[in-house]
Amino acid sequence: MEEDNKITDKKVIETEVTMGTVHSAAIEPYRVRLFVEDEIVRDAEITVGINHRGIERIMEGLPVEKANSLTEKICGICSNSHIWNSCLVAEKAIGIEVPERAQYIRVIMEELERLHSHMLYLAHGNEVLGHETFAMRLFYIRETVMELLRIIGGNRVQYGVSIIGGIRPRCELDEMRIQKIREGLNLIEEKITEFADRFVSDPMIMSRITGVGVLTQKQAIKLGATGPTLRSTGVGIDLRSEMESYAPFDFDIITQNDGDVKSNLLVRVLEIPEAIKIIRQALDNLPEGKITNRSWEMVDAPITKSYIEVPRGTLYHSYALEDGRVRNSIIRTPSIANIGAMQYATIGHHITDAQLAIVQCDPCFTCTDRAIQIIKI
Amino acid sequence: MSLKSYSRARAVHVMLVYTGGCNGCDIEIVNCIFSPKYDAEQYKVFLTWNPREADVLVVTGPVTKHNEKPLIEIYNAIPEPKAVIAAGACALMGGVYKNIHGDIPSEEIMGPVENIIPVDAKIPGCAVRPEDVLSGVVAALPLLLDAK
Amino acid sequence: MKDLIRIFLEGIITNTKRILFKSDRVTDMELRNKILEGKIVPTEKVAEVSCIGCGGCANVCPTNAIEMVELPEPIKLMEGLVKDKIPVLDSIKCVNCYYCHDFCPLYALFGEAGTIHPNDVGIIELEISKLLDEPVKISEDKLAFISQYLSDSTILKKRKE
Amino acid sequence: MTVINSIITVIGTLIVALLVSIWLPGIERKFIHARIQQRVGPPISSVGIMAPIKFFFKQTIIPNSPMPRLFNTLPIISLLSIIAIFLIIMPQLYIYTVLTSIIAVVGLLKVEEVIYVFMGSLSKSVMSLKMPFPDIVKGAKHYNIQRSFLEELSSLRAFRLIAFGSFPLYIALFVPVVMSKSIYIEGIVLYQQINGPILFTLAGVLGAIVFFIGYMILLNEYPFAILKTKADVIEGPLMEYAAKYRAYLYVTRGFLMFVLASVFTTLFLGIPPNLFSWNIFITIAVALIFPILMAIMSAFSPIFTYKQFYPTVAGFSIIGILAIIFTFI
Ligand code: SF4
Ligand code: SF4
Ligand code: SF4
Ligand code: SF4
Ligand code: SF4
Ligand code: SF4
Ligand code: SF4
Repeated sequence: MEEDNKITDKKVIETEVTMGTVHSAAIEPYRVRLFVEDEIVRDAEITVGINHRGIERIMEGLPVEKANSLTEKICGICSNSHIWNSCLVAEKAIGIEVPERAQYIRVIMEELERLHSHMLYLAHGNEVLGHETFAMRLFYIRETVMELLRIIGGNRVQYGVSIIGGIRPRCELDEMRIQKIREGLNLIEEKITEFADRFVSDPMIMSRITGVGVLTQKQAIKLGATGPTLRSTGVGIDLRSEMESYAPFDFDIITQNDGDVKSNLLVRVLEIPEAIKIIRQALDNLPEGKITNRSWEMVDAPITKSYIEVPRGTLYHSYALEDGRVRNSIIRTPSIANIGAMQYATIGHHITDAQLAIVQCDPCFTCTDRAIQIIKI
Repeated sequence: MSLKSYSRARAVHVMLVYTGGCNGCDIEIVNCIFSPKYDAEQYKVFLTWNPREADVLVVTGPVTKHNEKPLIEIYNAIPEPKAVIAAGACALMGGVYKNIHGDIPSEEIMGPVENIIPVDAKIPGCAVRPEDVLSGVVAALPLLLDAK
Repeated sequence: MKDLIRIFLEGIITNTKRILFKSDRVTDMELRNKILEGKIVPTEKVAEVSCIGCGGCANVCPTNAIEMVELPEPIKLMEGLVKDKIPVLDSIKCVNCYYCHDFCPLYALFGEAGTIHPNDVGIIELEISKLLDEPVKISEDKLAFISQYLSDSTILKKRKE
Repeated sequence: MTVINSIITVIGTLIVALLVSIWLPGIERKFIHARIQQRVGPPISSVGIMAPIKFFFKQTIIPNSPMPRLFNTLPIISLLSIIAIFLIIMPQLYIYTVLTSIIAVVGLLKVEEVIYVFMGSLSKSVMSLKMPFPDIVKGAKHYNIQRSFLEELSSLRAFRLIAFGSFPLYIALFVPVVMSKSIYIEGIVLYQQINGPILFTLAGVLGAIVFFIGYMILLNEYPFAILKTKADVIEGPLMEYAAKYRAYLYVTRGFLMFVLASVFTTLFLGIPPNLFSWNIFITIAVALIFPILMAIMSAFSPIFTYKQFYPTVAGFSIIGILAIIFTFI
């Protein structure tokens, strides 16, 4: 197979360079072993599991409401995504109808989260590139999104919006909040366009990111990549187009064709206006009515699954219900699907670029470390 | 004020160790340093990734099993005088992972941070607010100065 | 190439301005002053006016972060309901599990925003007396759920002792 | 000029140079980086002055190194070699003609570079392989393989920088030599006193540009900081230094900025550093302008890997060679 040519003979590899668990490029605890030959990476191994907190097990046996608010703590970037998806599981299992207004507000939260996640990604990418100035600018633009999230949820991270049957009443969007979101969106749109303009015409950055960390379409599919990482190779799969909650909205699926760092960055840059578009539509057509459906009875249910598209890929939650308690909880997060892609993307590059190639796949391992066996040190 | 304490107050190197929380606290702290809105450097606080350079260790997360030893090693690598700031509910209490429902003993979480290394200052929140982190770091300075 | 020159020239102008005149500075100076003066205050966690002082939140909190503090003067909310304590939340102990919010009767029974929240409780406008006058419709299993929570927490506490 | 007088001048100049140089990192950070990044930034004394003083008062630890003593002396050697460069270019020392040649400057700069190689190979930091983690397990992909510390990696890079990275700087140093046809600093200065500064010729301008790039590479500033990129080697060779040895590193860096700038004024403007001459202000001005330009460059460029590094270095080396050719026109 031609793609596999990238992985060279084991004999060539001279040394191993290990990074992590605490490292400046990673920030999060994970371990990267790079097998190098003259500073060129020939093979890579990413070890996760350092972050393992046993969330699925803590969820086991908890009443479903409590288990759901626990899922939020899986991750501080996708916190809305996790709680939303695990509420969806319960709603599907019990057959609860969610008021339309609540669905809209969930989508708004999700898209705001996408905005901040993508900007964080871009900022982190720039930081690893060594471009402190751009990283800082992106963090500043992101600050507007964080402020919006705080206005709605009362907290900048972990806002606890979704609850089974709708959203918590404190997160209701009143006129003032809607107004603020609109203003914030205008600001973000203006700033991000300006930034994107500047970014793509910088020759030094472009020379660093083009052709680095290339993932072919075939490999991406084979390695099970998901989300923007997959879309950057030209595969137009975005679960949002199939999700019921997104049915009322009109948006484009962004793809790029090269699968390198540049494509990855561009997919995120271009998804930002799409997310803004969705939020605007949602605000314009926000239906009136209740935000929580409180008339439902708890029933026992077999294992129920739910997939949603979160900023970094496809998120899967499933559990069964027994006496109102959670059983057999399983969560599969986008980052775990992308690890293969990360390892593959590093191959053939200089070590500094290899780190960039890992970062291009949006590594965030807090959610990844669940299903891994603990080894005693 | 002696030159010693004066110089210590004018340049504080902070190292961030992330021990397995949810990314929330972590990113908020990085935010304090990288977002020009908060700009930690104006309070003479500098980010470093090298324990030999650090004065203050900011720990987030509940300290998972695999992170216990690295954390201790890093703490030991910091030359005296040093201070430890635990940031976020996870670092203070083990977070929801350890203490929620209290009756599930956790084999995965070795925290809170206090159980592993001495903590000098605590910043509550989930996630911590950047302004709390900054005022926490600014308030921890006298502690640094008094040491030795 | 044309783009590049444009960006280069623009960059020179804006950045010279930035370097010489500190223009475009985005640091929050108000926040800076507050931090330097040590005036950063935590957000409100309890909406004291709307809280009915039932103590449910303190009971349900897994880390005992909530303490019910006596009010100097008890407030009579309605016939047979006097509010003499309000909760105070200790942020250092709180693990942000939202149990207190989700247990608060105003949320659990009436579906309104709960009057306690580990983060920012926000502005809560509730006519307590009106709300309490309303007949409460609540399903059996939800009641069971709430009561189970209460007892669960007591069991926990006993075990600790 | 009596001997006493000379000694006072030399020591005085040295002290003034040190005093000025400790402000340079702060100026770079506060006035350039922070303002470009639209924030307030640290007080200017923090980075260059207070940080070293603070480190001086920290507990001295034994570094993780096979040869801790040698490892800890390296920053001192590096500082001394830079002071030596500074002494060489001062007019009071021109009497020792053989020592005060360009060759000596080049040699001492090489010492500075070689020290990084040693630093890297002697450092065994906890941030690297020493990090406790059981990731070598049965069934791992590559089992018996030599494991390298991050610092070793940076020491390798330092070696490469010696081999090719500092080329531009040395080529630029030889522009004045060829022009004045003298390898002695005295000869170069004299030539410029008669014929005007070399900087104001075409070759001089090109040489100055190349010198500047060489200056950035030698100082390991972004984008040329491959030796200590945060993205992989964190701080590279400097990782294990703590307490007062780290303070020396901080001072050395500031002083190196000043010394390189005064090498520039000596060679390209014909103004050697001398405290008791008005020209000292030109030296100081150049010492300020260089870091400022460097800071602007570094604020807007990502870090280079070899892919960008080789062409940049090659390109500037060619310009340098062109400059040398132009000297004959
Ligand atoms: S280990 Fe992976 S495949 Fe297995 S249950 Fe967990 S997420 Fe699913
Ligand atoms: S992929 Fe996982 S760690 Fe990353 S942002 Fe989403 S939930 Fe968080
Ligand atoms: S793998 Fe899943 S079920 Fe097992 S301990 Fe971890 S979180 Fe719990
Ligand atoms: S092989 Fe055994 S230990 Fe591993 S996942 Fe399967 S059942 Fe668990
Ligand atoms: S305290 Fe909260 S936000 Fe911080 S790491 Fe823990 S769960 Fe995440
Ligand atoms: S959120 Fe905090 S105060 Fe409320 S119940 Fe949980 S731990 Fe207690
Ligand atoms: S549960 Fe709600 S109403 Fe009762 S004391 Fe707590 S905050 Fe007040």
